[in-house]
Formats: sequence, structure tokens, C-alpha cells
Amino acid sequence: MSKNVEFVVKSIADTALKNEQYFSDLDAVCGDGDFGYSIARGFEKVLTEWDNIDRTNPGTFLKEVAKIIMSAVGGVSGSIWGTTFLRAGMTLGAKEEVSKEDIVPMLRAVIEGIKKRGNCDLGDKTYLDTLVPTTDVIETALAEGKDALEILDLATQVSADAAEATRPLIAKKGRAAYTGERSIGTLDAGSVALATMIKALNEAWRA
Amino acid sequence: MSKNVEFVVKSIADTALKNEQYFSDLDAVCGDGDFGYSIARGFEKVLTEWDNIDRTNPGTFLKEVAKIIMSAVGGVSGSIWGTTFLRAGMTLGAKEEVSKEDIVPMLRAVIEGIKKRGNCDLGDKTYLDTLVPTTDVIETALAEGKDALEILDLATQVSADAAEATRPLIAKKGRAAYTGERSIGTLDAGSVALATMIKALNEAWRA
Amino acid sequence: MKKFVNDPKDFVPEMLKGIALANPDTLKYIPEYNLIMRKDIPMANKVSIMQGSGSGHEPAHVMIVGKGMLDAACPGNVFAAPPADFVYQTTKLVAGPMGVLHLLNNYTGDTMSFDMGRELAEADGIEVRTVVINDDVAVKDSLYTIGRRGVAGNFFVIKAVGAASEEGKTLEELEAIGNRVVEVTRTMGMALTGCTPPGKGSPIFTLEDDEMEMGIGIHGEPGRKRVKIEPANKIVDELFEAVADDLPYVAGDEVALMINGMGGTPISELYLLYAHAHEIAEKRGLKIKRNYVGEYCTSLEMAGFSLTLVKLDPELERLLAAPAEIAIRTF
Amino acid sequence: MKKFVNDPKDFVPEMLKGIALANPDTLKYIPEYNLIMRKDIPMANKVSIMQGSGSGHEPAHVMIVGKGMLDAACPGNVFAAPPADFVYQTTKLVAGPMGVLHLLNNYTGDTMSFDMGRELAEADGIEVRTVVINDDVAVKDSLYTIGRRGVAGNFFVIKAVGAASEEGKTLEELEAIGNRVVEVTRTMGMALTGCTPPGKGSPIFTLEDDEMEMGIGIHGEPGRKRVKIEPANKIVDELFEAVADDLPYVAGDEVALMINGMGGTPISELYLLYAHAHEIAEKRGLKIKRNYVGEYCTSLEMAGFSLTLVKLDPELERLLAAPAEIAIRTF
Ligand SMILES: Nc1ncnc2c1ncn2[C@@H]1O[C@H](COP(=O)(O)OP(=O)(O)O)[C@@H](O)[C@H]1O
Ligand SMILES: Nc1ncnc2c1ncn2[C@@H]1O[C@H](COP(=O)(O)OP(=O)(O)O)[C@@H](O)[C@H]1O
Ligand SMILES: [Mg+2]
Ligand SMILES: [Mg+2]
Ligand SMILES: [Mg+2]
Ligand SMILES: [Mg+2]
Repeated sequence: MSKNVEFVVKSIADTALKNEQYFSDLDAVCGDGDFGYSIARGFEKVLTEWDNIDRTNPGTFLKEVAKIIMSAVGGVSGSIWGTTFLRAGMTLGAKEEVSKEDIVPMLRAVIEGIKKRGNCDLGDKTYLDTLVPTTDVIETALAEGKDALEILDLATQVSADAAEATRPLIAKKGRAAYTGERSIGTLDAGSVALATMIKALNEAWRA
Repeated sequence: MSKNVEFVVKSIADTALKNEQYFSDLDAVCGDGDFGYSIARGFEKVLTEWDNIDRTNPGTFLKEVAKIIMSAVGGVSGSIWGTTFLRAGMTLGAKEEVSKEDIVPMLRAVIEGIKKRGNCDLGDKTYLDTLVPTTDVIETALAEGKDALEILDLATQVSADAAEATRPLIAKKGRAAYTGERSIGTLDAGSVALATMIKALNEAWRA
Repeated sequence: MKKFVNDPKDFVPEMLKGIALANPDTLKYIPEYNLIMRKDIPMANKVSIMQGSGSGHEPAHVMIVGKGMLDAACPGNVFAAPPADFVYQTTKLVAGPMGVLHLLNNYTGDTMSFDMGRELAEADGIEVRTVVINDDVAVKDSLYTIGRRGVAGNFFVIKAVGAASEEGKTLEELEAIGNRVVEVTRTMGMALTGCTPPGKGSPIFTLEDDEMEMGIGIHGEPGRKRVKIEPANKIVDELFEAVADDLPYVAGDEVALMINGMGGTPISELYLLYAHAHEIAEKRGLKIKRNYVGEYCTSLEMAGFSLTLVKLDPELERLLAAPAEIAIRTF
Repeated sequence: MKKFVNDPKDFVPEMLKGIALANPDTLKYIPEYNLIMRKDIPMANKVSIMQGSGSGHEPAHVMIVGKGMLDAACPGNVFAAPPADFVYQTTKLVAGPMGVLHLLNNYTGDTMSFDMGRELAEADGIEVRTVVINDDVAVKDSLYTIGRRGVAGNFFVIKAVGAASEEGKTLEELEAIGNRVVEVTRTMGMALTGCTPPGKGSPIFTLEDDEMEMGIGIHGEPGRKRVKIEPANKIVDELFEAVADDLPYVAGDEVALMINGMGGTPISELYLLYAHAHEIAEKRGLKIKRNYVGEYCTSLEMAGFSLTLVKLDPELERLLAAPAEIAIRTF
């Protein structure tokens, strides 16, 4: 099975655990302060069961990761991050290996899945607002024939900018939405988490 | 009716009201922090009903003050300060005027009343520990023929010293007693209140 | 963190274990799904009623499982909706021939989990209906697409459908009763302090010594506005007006009035608040037929309260008055 | 001061007004004596039972007036025993032909007021007996001449004599039952925070973020010792040992176990504490026949709890299980 897929999932999980407090604090500004805790518990369970996850192929592996998250984490985070891995896995189907060409279709499938499950769209101040521009830049870079390290650098930069760009938005989904205009000027926790995960992945890849 | 009796009661009441916070704070160190509040409510009611208190003679006046306190203040303070004015009033009986000779018998009756009602004795870290030495010095000074101002000065000095001298004692009565040895090094609230009242009376007398 | 806690991750399971140990004859605890359920459920002649929601709102919902109230509750972690899997597994465990009623407070996370859980249960052939509770007037419908939040008013929905289910009402009938209660129930809350989820270790928000937050939710989310603390009666005035003018409740209406503590406010203060709310209600010509003072839906140890009005009709009044037995009790 | 209060001087009367407004059919409120009493008292065939105590311990005692519990409560101000006059007037109002039972928690102030009130009532020909409650093991008998304090264990005395009085037991019999409950009841409490009486406006004592106070009373009095905060289970271990070894309660004993919240601790934490207390009890071979988790005797908004054990015999168990109705209720 593709070691790269495992590497990416492991890196994301590690980042979620390392930043538990930071992500919760971000969510506490306008939300209910549970975001970091929630995803940390989900990814913690993924790491606990790491060795026993079905590795028949990368698609199955990702779907199993999704199920673990959905049985461990409730509400928005469980549904959204579960959907993320579920859609990515479903896109791969029974393929033995993941190739460059699979990346963008996987990300687009994730975006569609989240839009449906979360009943949300761009500009709602959710993690979509970072995922979409990041996917766009990856798509362009792949088309331009850039290599993995170049693409990771670009994705790190664009996701960081996109997360920062959630500041002026009004939160329209999740518990942060209840504060209305008071959410203006604050960062979307989910977006910062995604940017942080990409940055950490970039660093891990080079290490 | 003796204006002096009214003057003393009025001065004590004013002092209790003015020092409500201070007396409560003292009680809070080892007790339950209600002493200042309790006696303030009692003397407040005395002042509210001031003009209507029965002034047939000084004894009646003092007994009525006692009843007001006992209907307004609960527990230790209501019983102890009520007993104080009750015993003083009973000592005077139906006398029309209070004379110098009445002072020491009044104070001795108060001491006996408190000992009985409070089931306490000297050294228990109660207001007795200040009242008794103060009574002693007044008795001596009267015997030596000192005048009112001299006696007030002496009482002010002795009561302040006696209150300060409660510091090393272990509280054996009231809620402060529950802290046991931790009450060592703290002032007895009731003693400080008495010393403060005498000092204020001394000042008011001269004004 | 001034809390009684061992490992914060065990906070919810240890609490649930306590509930089960305290009620060995009536309740069952299934740790895998944070599930507290009646031992005598499912029944052939009774719809089963369940609610999820996050933890941290106790007694809602795990402590109000019992005859005439909920049949099961499967909360998520503190302030987190239950995983979809909990909802699915619980639905399967409580399902009898008459079906399962899902009650849920209107939050994105709960909706997502219950939607997914319901889809999975329906795929197994279980009939499920859902009543969404959204009584909080602090959040206006028009302003946010997710709609108003569900807060302490959920008690009345649970009590009414719980009593009706004991009478053998069908799933459709219960759904209709639940929705009818939602329509006539309005709440608004406020806080004097924030609260600290054990897993986070620090307060979600902090208020200065002279500040309070109006229009608070039940998850420590900040509310409508932050203002200087006012005398108790002024606060009641403001909440009462916001709640009563929303439906509106008008002179002649028969109502239930609830003062719900948020967890850290002593019951002495709740009764002081009730006294003034009662007097305002009477001044407005509302007839208080039932009253509720205490903790029904809390935010951990937050100091604060919410005020709820329910417009009664004879059937609803009867359902609210019906006897019920729950995990928490005085005697 | 983060409290719901108007003028602090009105705190107690406004709370009492709320209790009366919430229970118009069953309770009477007499403002002159801070008195909450049953409307149907005195009765010809029942001893009347009353307790005073300070305010700030709600639900004790004004909120546990009702059939099968107290017939009247006349509290003093916050943390202050009632004036002797309240005790006297209340005794007169509740006295029927079978006499009046005074219950009092052992504090100097309460004892003085009740002594004076009883003397005055007896002078009027009313028969009065007194049960003094002193269940707190934190304060040792031998060390202080005033004896042990009365704390949350008073609930069991009230419940037992309340049930027995409904059965028509005589004043002597009730006195004996009350004293028997006192003999088999032990409690110890602790606090994570202090509390603020409304009339004072600032906390009675403050604890650092990492400190707790063991052996606390119910008036915000500091306790036995101030130590670093420990995990919940360790705290339960320490209280349980102090309580259980005092009587002692030994393997084979049938007991009631109570976890009582001090006012600011959410019920979620109380059940977490109960879980561990239950397990220790079982490990020691104690048989838990009845359990109690919630707020019974508080210190305003103090965060903390107390643990009580009662050794049961069949009669006491029956009296504790008898139905009762009080001012506070869920439904
Ligand atoms: N409806 C939604 N669809 C997609 N993402 C969302 C939605 N609502 C919130 N989010 C994302 O989830 C993050 C918050 O997650 P979390 O704190 O677990 O949820 P909750 O708001 O239920 O507490 C937000 O920062 C945002 O990025
Ligand atoms: N048994 C007693 N007899 C006489 N005086 C007492 C007794 N107990 C306490 N006192 C006095 O009363 C003061 C405390 O009064 P207060 O705070 O009203 O009583 P409580 O201890 O009931 O809270 C103490 O400082 C002490 O001087
Ligand atoms: Mg959140
Ligand atoms: Mg005191
Ligand atoms: Mg959440
Ligand atoms: Mg006191």
C-alpha cells in the first residue's frame, strides 16, 4: 500500500495532537472552544488503532480512518473530518497505488462532500475557505509540472494566506455563527488547523 | 431621662454602622465573616426606631434597645449584644437617672450575663477578654476619683491593648473556634469592635 | 482549573458510571456509546425517545432518563455533539415496534450527527422521526442560516412527549406534540461568568468583575452583547421582555415559567430571580399555571440563568403535570 | 460580586418571596420572621417540626419545607442564626397539641437563639424538644468545647423525623428517632473555592488556583487544612476514610451514601465523585441501600462537596424511603 498516504495521515494526526490547545483556543474566541479537543480525540484513536487499520489498499485505509474518526468524534468535527477521509477513500476505490493524478479529484470530492454534509459554501468562514484555494493552487501547480516539494511550498503559503483571509468574514456555520458580527476579525479555527497541518506536512516531508 | 445613656447607645450604634465592613473582614479571617453585617443590621434597626423607643427611664430604654437587637440579629451577636443591653437595663431598674456609681455594677452584670448565655469565660477569645480588663480599669479609676475624660482615655487604651492581646489566644467559642490553632495570631472580632466603640465614644464625647 | 476531575478524558464516562451506580434498578450504562438508557426499554407499546447533545448540560440529558421522560441519552463529549455512530447504535438499541423519536437541540453538529445516525438506522428498517428544538430568542432566525439554538426549553418538549409516549401515542402523534411544544416555547439566557470544559482546562471566555454577557448559549458561546452587571431585577426585566415579546405571550395566556440555572448559580439566587419574573408575568396578565425553578440545562459551572415561557393549552398542561421518574432525585 | 442580587439587605426576603410565589397552594410566607411554613400546619394529630439555621444553605431549610419533611423554617440572614424572636414566634405559629420539635445544627449562634426561643415558648405552655445535629467529623469533639458542627447530615434527621411525624409519632418518639439518626450519621466536606455573602460583597476566604481546603464547614469557615488540589478520586478517598473510620462503618453495614454539592459544583462532577465513593464503599464491604447525589446543604456558590454516611436499620430505611413533597422539585 502507498506509504505516502500513510505518511500524510500520520502527519495530520500528529499535528492535530500537537496543536490541541492551540486549536481549542482559536475556537474559544467565537465558538465553544472544543475544536482542538474534538479532533485530537479522533486522531488519537486513529493512532491508537494505527497498526490494526485495514491496509488492503489506500482507499480502504482512508475509509477506515474516516470510520474511526466518526465513532470517536461528535458533531461538526466528526462529520466534517470523517467526510474528508471518507470521500478521499471513496475516490480512490480499489486502486493499489495513489498517483499524482489522483490528488485533485480526491480533494474535489472532499470539497463536494463537505458542502453537502455541512450545508455550507465558500465564504461561510469554514475550513472550505482554506481548502478550496489550496486545491486550486495544487491543481495549477500539478498542471505546470511542479514537483512535490514545490507544490508543498505553494500549498503551505496559500493555505496560510487563506486561513488569515478568514478574519474579515462573518461566521455563518457552526457555533461561532451565533456570535454574528462579533466573529469579524477572528480566525476560523478549522482553516487555521488545515493550514497548520499542511505546513507541518511540508516540514515532515523534508525531514 | 439621662441624655448620657442615649449618647452612649447612639455612639455605639454609629460606630457599628461605620465599621460594618471592617468588623466583617476581621470575622472572615477565622470566622464566617458576618459579624460586622450582623451587628450593623441590629444597630441600624435601633437607629430606625430611635425616636419611638420607650424612654420612661434609662433602664427601660436599654431593655427596649436589647429587644430590637434580638429581633433583628440572629445567633451569637444577637444573643450577646442583646444580653449586653438587657443586663445593663435590668441593673438600672426603674431609676430616673444613671450615676457614676451605676457604671461598674452595670458592666459586671453584663459580664455575668454573657458568661451565662455564651457559656464562655476569660481566655476563650471572645469579647469578654476585652470587656473584663476594661471594666477593671474603669472600676479602679472611678475609685481613684478620676473624671469622665480621664476614664474614657484609660478605657480606650486598655480596651485597645486587650483587643490586641487576643491575638495569641485560641478561639474556643463561636465559628472561629472551628479553625482551632489557625485562630492563633488573629484578632477577635468582638474584642476589636468593643475597643473601636470605646475609642469612638471617647472622641464623640470630646467633640 | 477548579474542578473535580481525574483524567479529563474520563470526565464523561466517570460521570455516566456514577449515574448508573446510583440507579442500578432502573438504568443501564453502555460505555461504548456514552449511553444511559432505561432498563425496561424497548417496549412493545411505546415509542422510544432519545436525545444526544453534548455533555456539560447536566441534568440534561443523561440525568433525565427515566419513566415519563427520555428513554435514552447518548451525549458526546463536553459541549460536543455525539458521534454519528453513537446515534446509530443507540437508535438500534432502543428501537421497538412503534419506532424511535429523536429530539435534538438545533446546532450544526448535533444535526449532522443525528442526520447521519438516522440515515443508518432507517437503512436497517427502523422508523425514526425527529423534533428539532430551537427556543432561544437570543439568536434571530433571519440572521443566521442555521436558525435559532435549542436551549433549556428542551425540557418541556421532553416532558410532553415523554408523558404522551407512556400513554401509547404513536410516533406521528409524538412528533406533532413535540413540534407543537417547540412552537410555543421561548427562552433567553445570560451569564455572569464563563465556564471551563475539563478537556480544555481554561475558561472558554472570561468576563470582567463588573461585566455580564446577555443572550448566552449553553456551550459557553459568547452571547448577544457584553454589558455592565445590573441589579437582578433589571436583568430579569430584559430577558422577560425579549422572551415574552417574541412569540408573543399576551394577557390572558396560560403559561409555564422556568428559571433555569446555568450550573454555578445557587438556588437561592434562582428563587430571587423567580420572584421578580413571577411578578412581571402577573403584571402582563399572564396566568402562571406551572413554574420551574432549578437546574434543567446547564453549562458546566457557569454562573447565570435562562428564562423560559411556554404557552399552555389543556392537553400540554396535563402532559407537563403527569408523573415522571428520573435519575436525579432528592429522596 | 458575581451574584444575582438587588439590595443585598433584601437578598433573603426576595428569595423567600420566590419560594412562596412558586408554591402558592402549599406554603405560607411570613416576612416578619423570615418564615416559610406549610399552609396546613398546625395539625391536631402531628408534631410540628421546625429548623432555623442561617440562610445561604439552600435548599436547606426553607426549600425543604413540605409534607414529610419540615413544617417550617425561619432562617436568619446569610450564615447567621435566626434571631431568638423568630424562633419564638415560629414555634408559637406551628405549635399544635402534640408539641414542636426543634432541629438545630450545632453552632453557638443557633444554640443561643434556639435556647432563648424555646424558653419563651415553654413559658407560653408549648411543649418543645430539641435535636442537635453534629455530624461533621472534621471538627473533633474533644478539641473544642462547642462540639462537632451540624452539616449536610441534617437532611437525614429531617427526613426521618418528618416521615415519622406524618405517622403520628409523639414528640418523645420523634426526639428519640432524631437522636438515633444523629448517632449513626457522619459527614466531611471540602472546598475548591470560597463564597461571597451578598451582604459582605467579597469572598470569605480565597484559595489559590492550585489550592483546596479540607474539612470545611457550611458557612464559608475555613477548614482543617489547606493543601494542593488533587485528582477527584484522591479527594474522595480522603473524605471517605475520615468519615467511615469515625463511627466506624464496617463491612456488612447497610448504609446510605450522600454526595452533597456546596452550591457551585455542577451535578456532573457530583456524579463523578459518587462513582468513586460508591466503589470505595463496596470495597469496604458496605452495602449501599440508598444513595443521594445533589445539593442538600450548601454554602452559597462555593465549589466543593461533602460526603455523608448513615448506618441504616430497617426502620430508618423505611422512614428515608417514605414519600415526601418539598418546595423544590423538578416537575
Ligand atoms: N457547517 C459546517 N460545514 C463545514 N465546516 C464547518 C461547519 N461548521 C463549522 N465548520 C468548521 O468546523 C470548525 C469548528 O469545529 P468544532 O468546534 O468541532 O464544531 P462546533 O462548531 O460544533 O463546536 C469551524 O472552525 C469551521 O472551520
Ligand atoms: N460563646 C460566645 N460567648 C460570647 N461571645 C462570643 C461567643 N462566641 C463568639 N463570641 C464573640 O462573637 C464574635 C463573633 O460574632 P458573630 O460573627 O456574630 O458570631 P458567629 O461566630 O456565630 O458567626 C466573636 O468575635 C466573639 O467576640
Ligand atoms: Mg467548537
Ligand atoms: Mg461570624
Ligand atoms: Mg462544539
Ligand atoms: Mg455567623
